[in-house]
Amino acid sequence: MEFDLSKPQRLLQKSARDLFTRECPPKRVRELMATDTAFNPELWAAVADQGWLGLHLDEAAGGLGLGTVELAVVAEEMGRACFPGPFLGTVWAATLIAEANSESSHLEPLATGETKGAVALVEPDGGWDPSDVQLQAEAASGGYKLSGTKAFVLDAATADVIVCAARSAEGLVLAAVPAKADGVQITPVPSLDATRKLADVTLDTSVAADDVLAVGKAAAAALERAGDVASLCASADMLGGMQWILDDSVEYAKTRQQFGKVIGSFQAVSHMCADMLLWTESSRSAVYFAAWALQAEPENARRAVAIAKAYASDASREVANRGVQVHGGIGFTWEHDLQLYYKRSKASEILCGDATFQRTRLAEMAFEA
Amino acid sequence: MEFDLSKPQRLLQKSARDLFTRECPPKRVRELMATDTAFNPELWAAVADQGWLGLHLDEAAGGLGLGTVELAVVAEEMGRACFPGPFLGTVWAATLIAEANSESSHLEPLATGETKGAVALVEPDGGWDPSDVQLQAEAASGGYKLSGTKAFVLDAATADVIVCAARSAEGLVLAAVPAKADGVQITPVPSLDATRKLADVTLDTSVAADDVLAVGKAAAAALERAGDVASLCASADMLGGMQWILDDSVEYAKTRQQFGKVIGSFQAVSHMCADMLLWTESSRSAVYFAAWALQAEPENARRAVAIAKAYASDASREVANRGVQVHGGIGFTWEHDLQLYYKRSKASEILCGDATFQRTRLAEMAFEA
Amino acid sequence: MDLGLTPSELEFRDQLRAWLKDNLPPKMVKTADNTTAYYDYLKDWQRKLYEGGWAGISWPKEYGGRGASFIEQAIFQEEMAIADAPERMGTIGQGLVGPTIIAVGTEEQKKRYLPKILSGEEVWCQGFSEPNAGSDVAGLETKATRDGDDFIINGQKIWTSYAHIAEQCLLIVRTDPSAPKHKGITSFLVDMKTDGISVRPLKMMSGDSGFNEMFFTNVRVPSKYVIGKVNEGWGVAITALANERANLGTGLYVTFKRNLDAMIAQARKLKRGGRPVIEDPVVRQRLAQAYVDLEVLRLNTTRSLSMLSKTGAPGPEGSIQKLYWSELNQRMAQIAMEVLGPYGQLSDYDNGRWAYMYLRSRGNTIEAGTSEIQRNIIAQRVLGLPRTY
Amino acid sequence: MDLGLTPSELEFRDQLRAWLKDNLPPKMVKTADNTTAYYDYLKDWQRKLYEGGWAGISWPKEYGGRGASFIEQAIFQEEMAIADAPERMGTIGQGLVGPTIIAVGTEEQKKRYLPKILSGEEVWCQGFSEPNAGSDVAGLETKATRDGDDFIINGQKIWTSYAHIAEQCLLIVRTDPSAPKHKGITSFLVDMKTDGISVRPLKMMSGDSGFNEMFFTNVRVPSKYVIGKVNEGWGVAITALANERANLGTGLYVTFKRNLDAMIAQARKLKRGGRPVIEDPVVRQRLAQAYVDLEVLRLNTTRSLSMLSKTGAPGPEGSIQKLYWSELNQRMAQIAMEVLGPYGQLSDYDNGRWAYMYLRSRGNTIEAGTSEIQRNIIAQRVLGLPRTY
Repeated sequence: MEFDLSKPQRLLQKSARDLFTRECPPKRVRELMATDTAFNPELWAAVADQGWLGLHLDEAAGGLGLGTVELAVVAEEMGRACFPGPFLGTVWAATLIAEANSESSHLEPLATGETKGAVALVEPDGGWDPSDVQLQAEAASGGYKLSGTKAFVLDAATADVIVCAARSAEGLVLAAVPAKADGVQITPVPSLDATRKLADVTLDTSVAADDVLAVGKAAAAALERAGDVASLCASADMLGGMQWILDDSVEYAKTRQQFGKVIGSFQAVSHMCADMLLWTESSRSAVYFAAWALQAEPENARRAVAIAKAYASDASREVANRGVQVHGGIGFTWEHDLQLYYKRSKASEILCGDATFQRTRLAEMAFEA
Repeated sequence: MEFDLSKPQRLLQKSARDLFTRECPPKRVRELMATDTAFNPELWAAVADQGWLGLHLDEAAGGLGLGTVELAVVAEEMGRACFPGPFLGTVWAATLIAEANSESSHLEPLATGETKGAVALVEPDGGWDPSDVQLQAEAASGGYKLSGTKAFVLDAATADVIVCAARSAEGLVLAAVPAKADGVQITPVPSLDATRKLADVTLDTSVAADDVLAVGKAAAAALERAGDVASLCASADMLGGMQWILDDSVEYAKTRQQFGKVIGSFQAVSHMCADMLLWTESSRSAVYFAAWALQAEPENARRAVAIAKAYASDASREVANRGVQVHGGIGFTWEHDLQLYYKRSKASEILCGDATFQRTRLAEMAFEA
Repeated sequence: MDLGLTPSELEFRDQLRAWLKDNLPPKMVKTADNTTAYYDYLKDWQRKLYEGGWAGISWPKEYGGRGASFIEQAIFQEEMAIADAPERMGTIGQGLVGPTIIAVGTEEQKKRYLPKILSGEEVWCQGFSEPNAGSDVAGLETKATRDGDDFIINGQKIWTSYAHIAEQCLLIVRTDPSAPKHKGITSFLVDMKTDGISVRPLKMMSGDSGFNEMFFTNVRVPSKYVIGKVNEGWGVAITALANERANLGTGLYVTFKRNLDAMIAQARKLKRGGRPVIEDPVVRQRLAQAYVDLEVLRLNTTRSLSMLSKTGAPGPEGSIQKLYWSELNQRMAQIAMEVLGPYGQLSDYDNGRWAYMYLRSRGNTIEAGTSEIQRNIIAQRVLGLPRTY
Repeated sequence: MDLGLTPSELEFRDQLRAWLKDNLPPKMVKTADNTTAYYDYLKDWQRKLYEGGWAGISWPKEYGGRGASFIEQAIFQEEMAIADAPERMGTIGQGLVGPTIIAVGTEEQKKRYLPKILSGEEVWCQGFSEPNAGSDVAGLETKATRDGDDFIINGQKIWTSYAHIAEQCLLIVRTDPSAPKHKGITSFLVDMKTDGISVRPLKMMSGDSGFNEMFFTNVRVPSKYVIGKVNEGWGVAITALANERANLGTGLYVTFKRNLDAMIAQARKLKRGGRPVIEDPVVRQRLAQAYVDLEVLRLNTTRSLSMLSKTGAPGPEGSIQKLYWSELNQRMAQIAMEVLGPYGQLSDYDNGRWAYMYLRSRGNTIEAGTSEIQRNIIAQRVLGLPRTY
């Protein structure tokens, strides 16, 4: 047993960190934030060339055939760099298709980064649980007619294909909907985190039989499993953000002087930093375990992911809050990069369900006799 | 408008403080804690002689005719002294009788301290809300036959008369049950706070028509109103405890030396003390306002009391926790008086419903359209 | 203790209610995008209050105030909350500079400045913090040197709220670099149009620019604009800061109560998993917690005004208020996020107020003295514990 | 990263499971009243473990350990949790003194002391704190003076867990009063039966006596009982304290998990307002929070053991574990109170375990280094921030 990254995983971590340091400095993040899509073709190609969009997918599907631990390693580094653009939407969509119907022609282009994806799950009155899905799917000419609205769809504005969850007489339906199909309307909604964009998606469109990925229990199972992978990525992203905020705050506490001393020599500041470390390292334990469970212990994976997302969601909010407080005024400015992490942290906290949502699920999993 | 104690109220405060300093030092509190009842006739007489058991009751009922502000002032000082014995049970019972039927012959002896009382409200499966009362009351020969069990009855072991809430075909029933009546079984249950004793009360007894205090809506209204007075006393008791813990902790932080300095010169300690002050003073605002509202603005009283009990319940727990932490090991010993306040604080937090219970009530009062 | 109103207090309240009935403007909510329009809105409201005789309730009549008591000031705030009136304009002028001028200004200064603060004609800013003097205000480096009867000021200030719209500035600078830190400081009342002052808005993480940097290059200020005495300006700053802590929070109950009501309305309107959010017991607990904490804010404020009416000058207890409201507003912003779920992060939802509130509240525990500084003050000056920094 | 077990680790686990199946004793819960009986219960269990070859998993075989890895130690703890086995006996001996003797003791000391720690035959206590040296351990005043080849010890220790039942004590005393604070300290291994040692149990607020005062009056200890070198005992103390922080928490997952399961059972059994408490969404959130935090404790512990298996010696990260488990146990005690409602305060309900847990947990953030000391260590030695005290 080894509860630590292996040598190859360390190498992957280093190459991700190097790539983002080089290709994705804060200046570039800020440029992309200011665009409608936060998407840059060169940056995307750099990541796609590494195979990181299909890192954990089978080689047959265009992936690298590595595990979810490697996926978490890359996602953590993305969080540490506030990597902009549709990485998570694409990975989520590809994972969902791989789980629902690995024969789908949409899979390989997503896994190689040739196309970009998004998953349309939540609805205006709904929550993150698949059982909340109400968007109408009516059987029609071998496929389905979808009508209704999806909200808070991550990366929809850049997506070529949107995997949509709907409800039919046969139960849940998963359909791959081309973003440019007739009757698909994508409306960007600006949000706190400008590095990853959200949109409303209104559907009044027909899906051909080929694009129906799964129906009923198979659809629900795929949605759960891909949702776990997306939650893992969001948690790892928060972990990377926490590490950045901690490092930056400690550095500031060592250099900023007030009352003739560095502020880190005041317990009010240094003890805040100690708490930040505790939350960050505890999140790391939870996230790494969840990443490993997803690839090695499927029977424990849902629980492990819910624990990681619950813990990291609360921890990352607290770390970000403390980070601003340690910095004082400067940490509250637009100019300081802390704000990028602060906002991204909040978005990741919400994404795939916050700590309260995860705890509700865990109570169901763990407390029933 | 004056949001502060008046001169006569300050005098009352001082005489209560003086009396408890003289008659009820920690040594005496500890002696009484070790007894089954925490009751001492001389101490009781000292308080009864001041008229403090009927402080807020009409002179016609044997009271002093003062207000709930004066009651809170005395209750606060009792908290500050960890005053042992059946003060709250007696005041609660007397208030309930005064509200339900001020003609009852049980009232005057309670108001003068000649007898001692208790209120039997909560049941083993119930909560603090009058709507939870299920104990059976069956109409019989002009009165009622009561059967069932009450739990956590404060001061039942010393009570001469127990005011019992029950449910009949006609709705809630309030009955004054002599503790020595046939079919009344009082079983002391030891608890954290040994300065005020709890008991289970099992009833299989008949109540004569004279001892039925109120039925239906009148009973419910009296129960609510007297419950507010009891909650106020519990809140004021916590306030007095917080003040003691704060004073004692600050004093300790000024004298205890470690690393060649008094520990109050470390921010980790001094900032804890600052938070304790904030909680204590905020509780004071809430408790004094509730005390005033109960006598002057009946329409706002329930809300004000629920706010005070909610705020002080959480604050007092936090202040007590921080108090132990400031003291370190010594604050965790049996020898140090802090433990008396620590335990009494927890009991008061629970009594009449904790913060969660109060917030549930407030949501009903404040959030319905 | 008597929280009931005396006949004259009742009359005051009834007059105010009647006036509000006729004069209350339509509602407007502040967001990251409408900063300027919102200031104009508040400025109009301030002028209306002044003209109606409702500005500076406890300030002397001869300087445009109402000459009433601190109690009436508390009643005023309570009524503003009940009427859901706009928040107070010119926090710095009314909350900080005005009381300081009343306390230590000359008769001429009082006549010159106070009425225009109350009418909203002159907005004030406060030139205290510097890049290297944040929590350590007395560590300031901006200098003034004597030149005949004038002073020449050079240096830089930061975090000056309202500087971009302010007409006047209460400025503290170092006039004796050789004296101990607290002994060589002088306070000035400086016209913002004076040559050599430039202002650069500082964009906050919330996207708007409440704070500014100010640069002073050979700014010439005649000595009659000194407030207090030369080299004794630290005492003036302490008075100003004490008033800031005591007053900044008093008007906030209005804003906070409005936010809570709006949160409850959102919880009623929004559904999650098909059920109205207001029916979720976990959310109800959180909202009720905000409700309790907010009522305690109101009571703390009223109680401290009642105390102030006895002592006359705000003391270090103001740090309790500052600590309380700043941390409460952050908790409320977090609760709003829990009520709103994914809607909370949207920059446009409900005019963007919730996303804005979430970000903006983060500055509350930093501005006007960090929570750490407030705890230092409470520990040292209220509890008598030793200095820890 | 691979949390799966190797074939040899699997074999270890299966052997352990088989052994536990045959040897697990009936359950017993600690309360304020059954202290002695509970220690006997744990002592019996320890002997059984030792005889079965399951004591000191990662300790060398020649001293009675199993000679296995830290990973196997982690597996051992996990299996104990799964089996709901009794908590570890002799925390001080196994967690603190043993590793210290292994690290710095002589061969003779290792042979003499280690096996008896593992068999439970000798219980250890730790004479570190003094009335005036609590958080400031190095401020100790108990003195030892040379007398030929012996030392004569005089002074007082406090907060010594297990001293009332211990056979041996790891004691630190001042041997050179003229040297700087940290340079004149020597560590001893002292037989508790030595003349001149008296022990007075210190009753805790929870009503039991886990801690003691120890008085040393002309206690003669031969120099062969010095561990490490004379006047270099502070390094020994540091090793012991680092092991204490690293090890104290590792066995606790068993206890905590058992408490959580019992809390859930209580929530299922108790009703409030006529409904089972487990159906209350507010309580469910709180229990789920405990569940999450507890699983993270398990993962943190496993991860740190995995790290330890690489580095060999515990570092300042142990302070993170100490901080985490102590505050978690207090949160869990509070959650227990919320689950139990009025039942939580009863000293007899469910054998009094909940009222006891609530009180006893309050000491967790004080014993073995207060939370403030842990944060100091983390800030200074893990994060490299300056010393603040």
